[in-house]
Amino acid sequence: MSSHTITQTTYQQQLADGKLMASHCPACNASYLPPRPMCPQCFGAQMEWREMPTHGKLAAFTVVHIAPTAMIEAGYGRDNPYCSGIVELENGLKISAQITGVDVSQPELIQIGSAVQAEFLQREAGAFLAFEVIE
Amino acid sequence: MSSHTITQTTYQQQLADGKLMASHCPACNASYLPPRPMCPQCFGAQMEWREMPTHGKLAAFTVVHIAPTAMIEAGYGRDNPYCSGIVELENGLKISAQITGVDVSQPELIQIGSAVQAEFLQREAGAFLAFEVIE
Amino acid sequence: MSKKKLSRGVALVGAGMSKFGAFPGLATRDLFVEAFQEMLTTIDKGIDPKDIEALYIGNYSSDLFEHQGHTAPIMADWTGLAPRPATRIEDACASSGVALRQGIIAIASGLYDIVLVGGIEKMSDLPTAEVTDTLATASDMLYEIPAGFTFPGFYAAMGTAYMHQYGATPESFMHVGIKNHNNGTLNEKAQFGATIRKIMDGKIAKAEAKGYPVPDWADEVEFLQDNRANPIIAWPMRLFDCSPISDGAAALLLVSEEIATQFTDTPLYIIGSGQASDVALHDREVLTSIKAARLAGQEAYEMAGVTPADIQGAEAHDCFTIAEIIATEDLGFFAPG
Amino acid sequence: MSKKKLSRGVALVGAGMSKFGAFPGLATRDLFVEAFQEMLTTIDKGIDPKDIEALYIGNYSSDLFEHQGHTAPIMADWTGLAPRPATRIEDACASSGVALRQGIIAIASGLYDIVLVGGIEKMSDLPTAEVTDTLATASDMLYEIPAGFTFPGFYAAMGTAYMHQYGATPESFMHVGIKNHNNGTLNEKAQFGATIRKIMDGKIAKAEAKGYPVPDWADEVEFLQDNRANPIIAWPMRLFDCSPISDGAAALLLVSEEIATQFTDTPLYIIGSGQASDVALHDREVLTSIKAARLAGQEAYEMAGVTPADIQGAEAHDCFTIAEIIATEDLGFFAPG
Ligand SMILES: [Zn+2]
Ligand SMILES: [Zn+2]
Repeated sequence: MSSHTITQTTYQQQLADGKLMASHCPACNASYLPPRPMCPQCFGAQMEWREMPTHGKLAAFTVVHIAPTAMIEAGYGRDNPYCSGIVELENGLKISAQITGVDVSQPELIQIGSAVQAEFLQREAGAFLAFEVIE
Repeated sequence: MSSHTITQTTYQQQLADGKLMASHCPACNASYLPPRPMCPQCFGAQMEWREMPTHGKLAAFTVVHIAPTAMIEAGYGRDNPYCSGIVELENGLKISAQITGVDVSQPELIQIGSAVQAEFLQREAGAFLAFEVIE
Repeated sequence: MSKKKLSRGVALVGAGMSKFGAFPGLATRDLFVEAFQEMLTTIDKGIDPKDIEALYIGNYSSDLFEHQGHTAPIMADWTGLAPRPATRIEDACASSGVALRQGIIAIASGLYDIVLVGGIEKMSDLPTAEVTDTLATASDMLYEIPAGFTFPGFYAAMGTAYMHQYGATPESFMHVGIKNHNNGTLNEKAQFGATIRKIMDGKIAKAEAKGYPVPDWADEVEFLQDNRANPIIAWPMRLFDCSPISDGAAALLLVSEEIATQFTDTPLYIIGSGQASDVALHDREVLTSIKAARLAGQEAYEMAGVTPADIQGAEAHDCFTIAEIIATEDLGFFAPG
Repeated sequence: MSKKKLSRGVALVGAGMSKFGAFPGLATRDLFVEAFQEMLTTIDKGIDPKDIEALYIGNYSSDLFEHQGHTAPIMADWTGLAPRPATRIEDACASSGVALRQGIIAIASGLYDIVLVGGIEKMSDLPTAEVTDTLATASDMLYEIPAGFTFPGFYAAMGTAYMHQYGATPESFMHVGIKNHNNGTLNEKAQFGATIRKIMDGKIAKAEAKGYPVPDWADEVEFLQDNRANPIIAWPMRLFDCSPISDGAAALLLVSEEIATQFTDTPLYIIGSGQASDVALHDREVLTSIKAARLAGQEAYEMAGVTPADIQGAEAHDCFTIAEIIATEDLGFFAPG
């Protein structure tokens, strides 16, 4: 049936190439991020890749002190907390990502609505999507 | 409610002391191995510990070549297979255990019904119940 | 969708619970036996447990917490109920709630008249980082976890969105924790069983006894604002905003309406039930409300023919303080904000 | 126990399946979408997927295989069905079979008319030792695993008991594998799709092409007796006695009897279903038969009003060759032995 062209594996490779890609249903003219192989509106599976804008604004965030193993291995944790958040892109799609360019010691100063710009973090474990607060 | 006197933790300590202990329901005069905190016949929770006989016979077995991580850590595996089996004690209760005293390179010669005797293997990971084929 | 209706009525006639806490040396099955035994004592006219026809067991992750899968048949065996059909339901934090719903559905289907519903979790054997990892498996490992989110982190993010939208502060959340710890003192099975005030006074007394500098917290809120007394887990969620790592079990007995009075003169009839699922947080239209909770509440209210105003008592999910705030709004007890 | 009966009839009107195999780079959700898409094409008169009211997803251990829990809502989301209620059923190898049963029960209860049932597993991402560990969590971690048992090991032990009791030999089991690989060639979605003879001839051809010593297997049995061609996993179970490590998904559409002909003129009515649980192998009275299978079969036969002699086709669980032999006996198709 499906040829499995829209997968997380491919998405991940695209992140490594510095591209944030969504899947797009030509029938509905709707894009989906994270990319999904089937359109939830028309149930069609003829999805195409489409590059996303790299600018957006911060919609929600947290500063994580008690970190999961993967982030501890990346150098974070109780003594080096980090910010994760949800970004709304210029086209309205939202995505989870690490948030950089903020003072994690003063979380009360981090502003929802701040302008952000995509960056692609290259770690030993692979490429990770992040957004930097730019204002 | 329950005072949790019959647990695997205690059973395990008893194995380390070289004792195979079951739980016994005084109301039904029935013993259960592995030990269980509640009698499945009368649903009572007044169970007592009772020491089991150390002799029995082999009821079923296998020689494991593709081992789980814990047994690989104990030195077993494809190049050093081991025998696991089910032993029926003299009182009719059955229990899973490693089986020693057999030639794992000739599994077709291992006999169901063979007489076995309990031994208590002390490994880095703790005490383990085993039975040695003695005839 | 038309109004949903069950083919026949279902009643709750027994309930038991283990103590909740961190119990090294006890396995899930031990806690479930404790809950089951207590449940048996709560059935006014008694029951022969052999009459129980099936088990539905809610459990989130015995796989990762205890490295034990195939969990339901072990619970059946340990409560003397094997070879009854035993089904495990996994729906993250909602596992046991959904198990209750499946028990109701199973009786309504006509297949069974007497069903045991269990809820079990044994979390405390793992170190904190691995518990954090395990809880995170309830989110999307492919698209959410790479962002660094933890389970407290998701609710914390809903918290910042809520603060932004409604002007709430971290202190707003602290008051929920203070209230819930007060409630906990009324339940002898609660993990802490102490008010925040008592925990605070205990720390002051300990500092005095040991000759350490005595903290000068004016009240509970100042205590909860102190990073050392109440460390940040995922800002704005601090330690006392988060439900603890707990071991515990619960057991309920459901029977068909026709036979309910054989067990008690005062059965609790199930008049409504609802269930819905939701998507990853970033895919939700609003971040300050949980659509699945709104829909499930609505389904239950419609089935029961009641409105939120008719409800006199509710146990809402309060894994985090912000979760309770949002849940009580989604269930219609309070307006958003 | 009186004869069990469902409050209303249920019919199967659609079925789809992904290809089965080892698919690096694909996640469970990708395979389930593949199965779901095919299922939609099998409904003769079509369906608007938005009419599906609930999902029951059978899955054994996405927790350990993919480090992903809370699996059912992801399947709902990825098939466009969120916020429909999505429930994951875990019952080890029987997870998807039990999910089917819960789907039947849910429609019989009157709560839903149209239910999607899924079966999903993605095993191939882990190395073999960790797959072995994960499968072993279906047994008792406290009392069976310390004995060194693996999942193939349990069935192998039933195999030695069976050999002892009935005089079977390892070769008896090999003939089951030969038959099943023959059957596999008839299914384009099968993982191997090759007879044992073809696999054997392929190895001979490869040896010839490379100039290696050419094996002198006289027939398939000699091939299967060769430790190098067919290594022992847990004696007497060898590689070709064991089901492979597979990724795959299946999707079924169940509807209430009343509306079945809206979807097809030839619905398959569900006339019987059974479920039972069993205890640890060492606690079973006999080691050459599975009581849960006997009881579940009996329940299904009684509900349907048929006997084993009426059955013309069956898909029995054949995780291991000995498992199929025992299952066909427990279901009454053959006398023990
Ligand atoms: Zn579309
Ligand atoms: Zn008793």
